[in-house]
Amino acid sequence: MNELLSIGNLLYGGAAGLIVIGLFAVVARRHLIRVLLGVAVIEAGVNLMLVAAGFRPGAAAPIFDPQAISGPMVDPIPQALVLTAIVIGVAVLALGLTLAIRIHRQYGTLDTVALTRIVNAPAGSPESRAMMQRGGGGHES
Amino acid sequence: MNPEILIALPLLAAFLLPAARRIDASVGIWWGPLVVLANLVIAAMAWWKVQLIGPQSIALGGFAAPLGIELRADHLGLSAAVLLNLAVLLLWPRETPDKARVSTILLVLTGAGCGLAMSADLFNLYVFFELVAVATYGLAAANGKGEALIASLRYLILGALGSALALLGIALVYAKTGTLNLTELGGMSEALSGPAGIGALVLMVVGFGVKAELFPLNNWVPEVYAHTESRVSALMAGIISKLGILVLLRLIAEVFGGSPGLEFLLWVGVLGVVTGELAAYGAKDMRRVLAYSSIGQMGLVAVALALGGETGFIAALILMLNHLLVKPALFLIADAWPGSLKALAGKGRARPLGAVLFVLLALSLIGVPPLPGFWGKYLLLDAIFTNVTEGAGLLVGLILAATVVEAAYFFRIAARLFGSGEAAEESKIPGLPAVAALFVIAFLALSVQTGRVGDYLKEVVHGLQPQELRMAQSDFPDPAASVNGKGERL
Amino acid sequence: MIPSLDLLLALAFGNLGLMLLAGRNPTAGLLSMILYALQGWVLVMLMPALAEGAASGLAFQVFGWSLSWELNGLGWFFAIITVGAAFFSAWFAAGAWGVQGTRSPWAFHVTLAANVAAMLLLLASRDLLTLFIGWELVTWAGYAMMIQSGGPATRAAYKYLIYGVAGGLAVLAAVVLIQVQAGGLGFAAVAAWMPGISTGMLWALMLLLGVGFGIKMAFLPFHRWQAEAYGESPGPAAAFLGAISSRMGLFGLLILLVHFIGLARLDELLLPLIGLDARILWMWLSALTIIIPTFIALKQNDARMLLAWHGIGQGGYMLLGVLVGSELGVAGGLLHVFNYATYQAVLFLVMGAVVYRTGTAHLDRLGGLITRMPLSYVAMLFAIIGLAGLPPMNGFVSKWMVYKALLDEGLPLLFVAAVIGTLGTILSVFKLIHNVFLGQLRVEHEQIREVPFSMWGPMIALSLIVFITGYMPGLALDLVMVAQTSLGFAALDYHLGGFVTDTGNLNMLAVVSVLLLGMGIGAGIFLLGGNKSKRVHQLDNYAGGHFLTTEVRYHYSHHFYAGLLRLIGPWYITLIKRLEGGIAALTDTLAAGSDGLYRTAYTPILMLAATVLGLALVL
Amino acid sequence: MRQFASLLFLFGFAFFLSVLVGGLPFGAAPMQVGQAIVEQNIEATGAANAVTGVLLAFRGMDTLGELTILFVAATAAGMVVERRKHGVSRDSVAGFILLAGAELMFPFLLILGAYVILHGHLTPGGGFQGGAILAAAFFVPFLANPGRAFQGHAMAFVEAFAGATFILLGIFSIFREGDFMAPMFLGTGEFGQLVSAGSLPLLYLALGLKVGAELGSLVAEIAAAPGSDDPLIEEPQAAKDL
Repeated sequence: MNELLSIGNLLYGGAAGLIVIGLFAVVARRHLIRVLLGVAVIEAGVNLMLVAAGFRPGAAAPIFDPQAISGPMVDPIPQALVLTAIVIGVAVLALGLTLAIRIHRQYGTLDTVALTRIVNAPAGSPESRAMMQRGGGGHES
Repeated sequence: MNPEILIALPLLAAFLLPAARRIDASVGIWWGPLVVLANLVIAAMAWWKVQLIGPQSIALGGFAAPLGIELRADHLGLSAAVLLNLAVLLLWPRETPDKARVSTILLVLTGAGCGLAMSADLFNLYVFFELVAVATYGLAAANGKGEALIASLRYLILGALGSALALLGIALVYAKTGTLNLTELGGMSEALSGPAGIGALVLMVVGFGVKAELFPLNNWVPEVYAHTESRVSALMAGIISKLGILVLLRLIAEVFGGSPGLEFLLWVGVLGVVTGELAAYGAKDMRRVLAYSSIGQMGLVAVALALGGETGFIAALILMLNHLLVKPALFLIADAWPGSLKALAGKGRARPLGAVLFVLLALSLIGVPPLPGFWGKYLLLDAIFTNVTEGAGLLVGLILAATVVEAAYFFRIAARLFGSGEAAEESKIPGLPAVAALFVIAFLALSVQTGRVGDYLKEVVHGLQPQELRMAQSDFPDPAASVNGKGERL
Repeated sequence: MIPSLDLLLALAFGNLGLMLLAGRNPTAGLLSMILYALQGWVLVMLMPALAEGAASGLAFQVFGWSLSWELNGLGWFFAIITVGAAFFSAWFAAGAWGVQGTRSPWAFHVTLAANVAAMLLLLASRDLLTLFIGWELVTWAGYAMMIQSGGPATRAAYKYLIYGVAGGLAVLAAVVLIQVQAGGLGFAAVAAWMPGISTGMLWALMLLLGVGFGIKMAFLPFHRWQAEAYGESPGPAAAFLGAISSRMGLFGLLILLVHFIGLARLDELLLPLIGLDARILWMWLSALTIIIPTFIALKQNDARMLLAWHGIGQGGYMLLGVLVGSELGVAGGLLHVFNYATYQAVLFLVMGAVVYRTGTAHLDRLGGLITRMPLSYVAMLFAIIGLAGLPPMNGFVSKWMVYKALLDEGLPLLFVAAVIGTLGTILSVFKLIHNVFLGQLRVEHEQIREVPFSMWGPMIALSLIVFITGYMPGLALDLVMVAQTSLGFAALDYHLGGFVTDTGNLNMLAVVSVLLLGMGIGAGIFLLGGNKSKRVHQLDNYAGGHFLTTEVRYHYSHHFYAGLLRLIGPWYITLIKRLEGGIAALTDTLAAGSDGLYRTAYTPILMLAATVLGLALVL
Repeated sequence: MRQFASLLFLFGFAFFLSVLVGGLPFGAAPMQVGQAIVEQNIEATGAANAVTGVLLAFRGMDTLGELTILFVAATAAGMVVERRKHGVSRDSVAGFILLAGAELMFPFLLILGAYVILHGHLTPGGGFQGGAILAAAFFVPFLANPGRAFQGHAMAFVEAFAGATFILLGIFSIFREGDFMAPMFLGTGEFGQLVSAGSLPLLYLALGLKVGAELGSLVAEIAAAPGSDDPLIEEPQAAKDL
């Protein structure tokens, strides 16, 4: 039981679980906001895995304290990497959401099937024009 | 001149541009090209320095390699930097509504691309790769058309998912080895020969393959190229897809040479060639044909990379170089024609120069001697027959069958161009675009000087792997030998 | 000017450049004729240097391979024919035809120059890499020549291209395979390496190269592209293509089968189940290539298509002759290359002239032109006698040599097959000349005149060559022997009038003299003995008790040989046609599928699937 | 079918992921480089917080890259979004308590952000965290009252200045130390003091401002997009029938 619930299994298992949950959202959902959120969940899982890679049992956080006795410290590099990765994820997510808002405004849908049909329709075809009208004249303003 | 400036200067300029634009609106127009031009000069100087004194390793911030981030000022990195700056300068988009923001994005793209070309640190590669990716999401949406936005969002989702997987791969590598420096990782092939290392390679191929247009991570390619300005399509198909390959090239040359995971890249490449060429055969408008053909070409590059060895790498480089010059020119030439293939009839008689050059460039993609594309294909086949022990016939057969399909659709277009149609009335169509002419001239120079370029590419590949070249099918070299090799590196 | 290969190539490429710049000028045809004549002169001057090989100073270093060129006897023989065919084609196009007859004389002159240059480059190759480069250039130059007339020619050329590219890539695969395995690409090095390789490897190489070269030669079963592609080309282009273009495939096959593998090794290569050896296999393929296309030619109603189908069949004699392996057979096969080029060029030129005047080559819409275009008629008469392989023309000599060689070597079945092919040829050339020149002149053609000298000149000159080399085959055998010895065979014992072998000899001087004497006597009796015929208009006559009117056709041309064709049946062609259609349909389906794959809405699933399958593949 | 396939592949992925992760040495991190950094950090950078040392000194280029990503994402978002006139939002203005609370929190958030940024080299925290707090200081009031004008002009200058400072400090070090982005040209200083660890505090300040400004402008871009009448999260009918 202890074996199974060791901190390592919890961290790595949790990370893998987050990745799989996020992947489910990405592959099985049609709504693009959900898909984007799925990507965010995957990133969280990957970040967790990265941090877990620097774990050492009983080690301190990598901040030196002149008063404290210097013991082993955890690896500071993954922590820095994760900081960077989080910010990158935020930036991409924000850009994706902006695009999604704009698309929704123009076409009135974020359904991936409908959007694929629009983007693959030959220019000027009835399909693309119909979708434009449905979205209303919002984007001329 | 320090090669780091190649990264710093465009980023600095990009940071300052939004503020400068508020002082004087015209800054948004000339600022970007000017800075890229300056960057090009610096890149050329740095490239020349490498020619004189050989490849250099740069410890960023003065922290020596494994601790800090290492930049490689080597033949490959600086050649790519020069080409990137040149391509961005030539293919600066014109028809965008928001010039200042596009300038900012392109400046970032330039700086990040230079960083990507030189970085020798796994995570730093990832950061620059993401930077390039975000910049291209922006570029893809730059013209503000609804379809372009959709294409950009779909591209972003694929890209973000791929990046997450690549990061997972990097995490695996780090957890296994505790280092991110490529040189040091190259000496740890023992640790990376287990499932974690192989799996990491697969994940990174998936992640970086999104940008490199590898099958099946490339669904964004036809959508994006069909709806962006032709210059942006040319830029993305021409040089940015090569940056993804460049990352893979460095990884394979320095760390994962001979890894069983390369078989994945091999099949991804073959399927890319086959599906890309077939889809191009089925496509009905020019932009899509060119986009699909790009997928096929990148598939060839991937096959060459996966085979590795000197021949494989040179084949990959020459195929990339060929595609880099040919595809932008094709996009630009085709820009003056109607998009639908049906409407092309007789257009070649109205614009014979453009049409003839279109055919010539297509011939190089198909691989007709003595054009550079032929040498790429020849070396690729050479690498296959040399390195693949089983199934070489199948591989060659698939690739060559795809090439026949490629010739079929390009010459269906050519026949239509020179076929009968109402050509006479449209003689007012402008001639060859100047930028396309530049690409064509560069292409012709490459065709004439293939021998010299080949010699240089050999040097590039040797600069990539100073220690003994690892053959694709051989086992990992023993660690001691590669440590020795590492000592002499750079 | 010192004659050298460099000079030859410089002339050829200089001609190409000149035509690119000045091809629209009315004098362009004349200029290019001069340049072809100069190339011919250089070739003749090169003859003594051939024994050691006439090397070129042109050399490139690419990726560690050095490319250089050297002309040997075999290449020289083909080069002479190439330049000659180009000369006569250019002559035909230089005057009236070139100025008014085609959409763009510029396109014709440029593509002709490009073809000649590419072929010379190919024929002067001394390793497989340069061979392949030349090969591809020939393919694309040929394509450019075929598309120039537009319309249906574009479709035909497209088909040619698909076949040509596929064949070229098969060659490429073989070249790279050889380079990797043998470590070198020089002809000598490869020939030295070949004996040591395994049987499986040999079969693989023979298949790849054989398919590649065979496609160009329109060897069965890859013959479907050629007739349409050549037939739809404009007159002089068809003449050039028909005369020599496909023979590049023969050139490649000769290098492969004779120089690389060797006939002896071919004998040892046994097919797994049937026990047939590879040489017999090739010979039977050659025989089928003679017979089947020849009988397809019978069915054609377009004169140019009929000729083009014949062109395919005649290729079979050449390879068949060489594969016999005796001095006589090889000489016969190679001589047939020369002879065939002469009369095929004449035939296409004549049809070009007919099309120039009447606007059609459809056999149902022609007839009786003998009175309007007598010179063209004479030229065609000479040429079809040559094509049919009857004395006194040159086609008879080479075919006779092949027959005799087959019999001498104890291959009677193949002999019968070859003769059946000749029978088909005779039937169809009769159909040709009958439907075009004999019989009833159509009303709409009553006003036409003979073509100008610029067009009948080359026709007549070439048909004289057809006759003279039939009368004195030794003249052509001089050229053939250069190629024959270069291939490594012993020279044939020949003289001006024919040849001498252990089992018999042939002296055309005597044969033709007797023939001419007989004809002279006949003509004398006819002319001196009171030629009382009176010339009347063709409708000033009656048939079946009725006066003739323009609506009544008394010239039988529709469904010529209908009974015979019902007997033969079309099964053999539809099989390959269906295969072709099947491959096209499969490609279309796969293309639609791939396109759909890239239009899927669920792109992340593909990525996930790729990742999972990739991990499963490598872990 | 599609759902089935995706589930199948998900299980496959989960399986392979467990195989990959199972092979990792948990708790026994190799620390090939990490150990060296822990040992050399104080000497090399003078920063008590080793993460800061890694982030700004050892891997400064990554940090530059990431803040550029934020910047370029904000720029691209600004390009994509269609602007709405100020004050015509359909989103309702918050109630009094929220409005007043947001105004009230502004100075506290500002100070907290500044503190976190400036002590980044000594304690947990730093430019990103502090920058996020700074951004929050600005957009909490904005969220409470979406119609109010956003200080785009000032923001642009802060953005430009902060980003440029980061790079210029790097370029400056070329002249002092010979290396790009060498942070120690100001000397490591006395360990544990606020003014120590070379240019790290300066870098962190620039980083914090930049991150704050970028996050702020990203939120502003999203907020500036005209809202839609339809709720955004709305699963299509077909997908609900799973």
